[in-house]
Amino acid sequence: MAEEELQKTLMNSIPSINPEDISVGSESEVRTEELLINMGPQHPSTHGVLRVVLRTDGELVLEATPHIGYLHRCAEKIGEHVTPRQWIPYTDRMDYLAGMNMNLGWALTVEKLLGLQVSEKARHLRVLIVELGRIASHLVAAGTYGLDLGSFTPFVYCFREREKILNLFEAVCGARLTYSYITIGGLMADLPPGWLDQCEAFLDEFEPVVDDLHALLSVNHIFVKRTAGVGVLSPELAIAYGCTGPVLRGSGVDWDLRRDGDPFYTKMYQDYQFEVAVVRDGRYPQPSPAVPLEAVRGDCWHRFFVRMVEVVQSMRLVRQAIEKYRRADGDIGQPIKLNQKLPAGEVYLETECPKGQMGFMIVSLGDAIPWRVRARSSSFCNLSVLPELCRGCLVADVPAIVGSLDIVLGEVDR
Amino acid sequence: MNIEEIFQQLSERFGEAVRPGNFAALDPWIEVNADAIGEVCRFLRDSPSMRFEMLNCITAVDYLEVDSKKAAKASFVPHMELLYHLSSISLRHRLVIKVMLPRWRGEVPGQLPQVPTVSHVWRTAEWHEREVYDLSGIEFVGHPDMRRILCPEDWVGHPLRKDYQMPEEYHGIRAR
Amino acid sequence: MVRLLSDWLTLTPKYEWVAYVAVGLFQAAILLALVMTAVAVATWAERKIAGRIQDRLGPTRVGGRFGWLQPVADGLKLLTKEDLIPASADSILFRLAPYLSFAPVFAVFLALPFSEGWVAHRLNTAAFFILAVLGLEVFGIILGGYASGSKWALLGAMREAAQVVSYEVPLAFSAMLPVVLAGTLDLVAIGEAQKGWFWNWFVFHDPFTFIAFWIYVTCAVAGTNRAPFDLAEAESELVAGFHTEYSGFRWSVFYMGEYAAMAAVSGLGVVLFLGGWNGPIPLADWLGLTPEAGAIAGFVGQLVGSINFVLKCIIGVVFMISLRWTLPRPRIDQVMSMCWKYCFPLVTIAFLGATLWTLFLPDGLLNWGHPKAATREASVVACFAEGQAP
Amino acid sequence: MMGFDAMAIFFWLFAVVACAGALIVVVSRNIVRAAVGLIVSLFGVALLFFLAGAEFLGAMQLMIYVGGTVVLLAFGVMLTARTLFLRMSTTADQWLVAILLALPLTVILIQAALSYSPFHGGQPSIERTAEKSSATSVRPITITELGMALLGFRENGQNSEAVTLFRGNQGYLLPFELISVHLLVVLIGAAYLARRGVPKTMASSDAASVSDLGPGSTD
Repeated sequence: MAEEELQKTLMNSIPSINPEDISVGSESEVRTEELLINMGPQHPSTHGVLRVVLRTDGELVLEATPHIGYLHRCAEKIGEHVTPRQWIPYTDRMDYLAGMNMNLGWALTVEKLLGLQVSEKARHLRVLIVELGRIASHLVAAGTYGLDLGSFTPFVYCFREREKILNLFEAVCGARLTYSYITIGGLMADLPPGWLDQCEAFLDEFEPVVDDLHALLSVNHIFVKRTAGVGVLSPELAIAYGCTGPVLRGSGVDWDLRRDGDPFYTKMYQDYQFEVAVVRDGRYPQPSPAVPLEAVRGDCWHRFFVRMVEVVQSMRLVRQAIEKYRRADGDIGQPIKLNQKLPAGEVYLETECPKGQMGFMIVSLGDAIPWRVRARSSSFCNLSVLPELCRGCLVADVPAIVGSLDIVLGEVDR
Repeated sequence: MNIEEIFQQLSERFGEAVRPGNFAALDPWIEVNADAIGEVCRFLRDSPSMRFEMLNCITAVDYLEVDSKKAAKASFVPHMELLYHLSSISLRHRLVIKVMLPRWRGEVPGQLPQVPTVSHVWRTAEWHEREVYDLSGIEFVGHPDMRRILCPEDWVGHPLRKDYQMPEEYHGIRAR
Repeated sequence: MVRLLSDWLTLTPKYEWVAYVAVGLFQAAILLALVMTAVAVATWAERKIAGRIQDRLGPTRVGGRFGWLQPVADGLKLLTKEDLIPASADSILFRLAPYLSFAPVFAVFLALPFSEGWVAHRLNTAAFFILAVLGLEVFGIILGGYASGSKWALLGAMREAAQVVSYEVPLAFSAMLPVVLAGTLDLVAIGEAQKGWFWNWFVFHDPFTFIAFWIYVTCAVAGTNRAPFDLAEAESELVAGFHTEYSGFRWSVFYMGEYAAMAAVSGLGVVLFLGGWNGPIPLADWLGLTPEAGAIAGFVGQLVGSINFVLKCIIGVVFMISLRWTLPRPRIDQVMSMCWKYCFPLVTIAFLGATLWTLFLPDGLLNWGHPKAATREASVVACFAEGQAP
Repeated sequence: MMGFDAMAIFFWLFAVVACAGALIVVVSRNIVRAAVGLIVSLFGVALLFFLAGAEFLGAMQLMIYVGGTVVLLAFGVMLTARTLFLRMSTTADQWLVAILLALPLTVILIQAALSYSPFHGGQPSIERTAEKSSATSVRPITITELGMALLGFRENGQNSEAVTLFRGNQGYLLPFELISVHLLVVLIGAAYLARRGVPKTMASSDAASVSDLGPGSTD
């Protein structure tokens, strides 16, 4: 019985078109009323298995309801059966485009519980690797956003640069996507010789490409027309929906965990100079083109532009990290034993990941395996604001809005 | 505003409904009665001295020792905890609130414990509460659409509970 | 051509139609071959240019040096691919649609002059005929979208209809400007009026025609549904627009239709605005390759002219291809408002300006080259002169 | 005289195409197929114009009628957006009335066609100047002649010897202007009727960007 009932619930939400129901139409009731369009879960522009059911009237979207859960892998349930170091690989499969940042989040949470302090050299190496990971993730965001709006070339430029970063990561930890490199107590291995020069060479080559991307996308007239004033998210609504990261800063809220976060986390960025990418009286931190007139604070254009400015800031951070890493002496320290006993206690720590604030929580009752593990995903909250933004927009705007939120379904469903 | 001042203001206003949790822990927390959570959260968000505009995360922790050997010396009585992590952007401070809940309403297995919703205070609570309901089996009274969010609509049971048994098969797909 | 053939076959006047039909078929065969090679080269060029723009090589190993056999490979793949028809499709219209979208575009080449003598059928109303036939292409695409029975294709077809039908109007209007300047719809005459140096081209004739040329380019790109206006097959929103359900050979006919339309529209633009077969420098006149200097010289002159014409068409097609790989896609309502709020008013003003220009300055501003006005009056007087002879 | 004449073959071919299209329109019960039939029949008529040497008229027919019907087809398709295969079947009494009306008309047409003189060996009166229009092609009427005729310069009468150009009559300019004004009124009326209120549900601030949704919904 559950079978038909399920079938009925699923099907009556989408009227199926079968040729048999030939109705002799009289003119009066043949008018174009709402069409229920099913965008996803297999759809080229939903960045993974997200299903958005659009109730549209012609081109106008009246209601957009996202359906998630297609990529749910019960990471939290598994967390209750493995030791924290064994759970590291699960973290970098959540936001698989920024695995390093995820590893760092979980590592810092457990280190806060253990009261562990990593060495200076390890701290600088972590900043170096994490900021490179942020650049890689923002490159994917910019490239796929160009693809959503129809221009294919920026996608190829972004991925060419991302390949170089992945090569650097591969030299460091042997993996290109699932790194598990930053662990509790430090990092798996130190940098191979000559890596720093390759990294600097990459940064020098990458400088002009950012200007190309600005020319191709940010200041391109058609791109501005497609994104400015579309999907406007007010600061209050953003905070009410718990949006974080570029989505929050796109709405003009000056909030970045690397500067205002938990002291245990901001200690990592202690003597680093960088600016938070948010629009202050109409201008962004400087090496960036001017804001177009049509752009409204909190629209798709601002969310996209915040990521581009963050890439420039991350490059500054990487340069400082390289130089500090060279001057730091000592070694990068040893990760904790695989099944080290954890002190009883509860710790929740949020770190600034490329998509937003990724929070990890560990509850332990004193033995090696934690009692409860919790991952608060940034894309989960950023996605929850989609119905609010898509009400009244056009069908062509939905991919633009979904792209600007830059969600990764691995992180949303965990 | 550190934790003592916050607790002092809260106990003035809500008296017995607010109890000091553990201020010495790594993340100091305050305990609140289940039925008073709605007003406390509204006050925490609206009062000018607190201004907790952002609800970071709602988490449910199930305290039940499953295997009998360790059940004897378990340091807790079986219950469920609901953690609310709040943070304020304007005043740059953080707070953790805990709500203690029985594992089953009225100790009747199968009756999910009930907590008033805070989705009218923070809109993000809508999805977070749906996830807690879906995975840990806690009902939120007054929630706009209390449905499962991650598991399929007709899934039976709440996976993150300690005493959860994986079903044999689901729609013909063997699960074990 | 027909005279030669009928004398050779010594046909009595009554059977003269055999010669006509034979010549007709022969010209159609040449045109089909020409269009097919144009489409093949265009697909190859698209891949190579896209590669160059995206800092990669494009096909290199398919058949020798520069992957020039890639179109053949595509063709074979499409021919051997399974050609399925969805269950909820209206099968007759589904099968008919691709050919209905390709045929009109092929008919355009009937009246398009490659050089003075080289035109399949010298229609007196060539420009008008081409615009009318170009309008038919959208018919096949709407039918394709409707007949495949899927919601996505339907939305794509509707967008397509709205866009192409509304862009036809400014396209036709901007095409009328050179007609006003040359005083006739006959493309060969329009081409003749732009003989000599490049400043004789109509695009440099007066500021209004210059504006009209750029509007013509925009509307041509929008009219043939090429990026950045390719909303009908906007993959990010509508999966693949109207040809979502097509596969195999039928899809390739749509694909050929699009590329042939691109070539046709750039050809028309070249004849109307960029002097058709008259190159920037009057090479043919210098080398004395005019028909008066004997049949062979005439033939070579025509050849040089048509090579010149084809080169300009290639430039037009390359421009359209590079547009596709650099610009994002505007939204449907922006495209529509651009047509009705910017292109159309602008082109009406340009049309008014051009007509007044020819009225007050009949011989052009600086009286370059041979006077324009005289040619217009001459064609009217000549036509009536014929009328008078009994 | 009625030998194996190409003009006749093509004429019958295009006539059959036109009639077949018209038949499809009448018989078919699916809106879209009817529209396709209409387009085919109008296309046939356009071919007939080309055959008769009236290139301008043929191109005009293609652009206005066939292009217009394509838009009609688009609307027909939109109407059936909900249930894809809407059947508009004609009931029996409608058939009866249709036949009653159509029969006399066809009789008159056939009678008129048969009484046309050349079919009985008469001299085709359209033969204007012998050497230009031969058995296989009629000299096409050029645009310039049509343009001048519009303004009043035209040959008066068909087979008069001296073709004099006189400014006397005022040509077709006046009816041309009248019709264009009439069409303008029709266009404005259609735009007004098609005006559809933009649903008020869009409270969001970017309603402005949606309101200029093309000419159709200028509320």
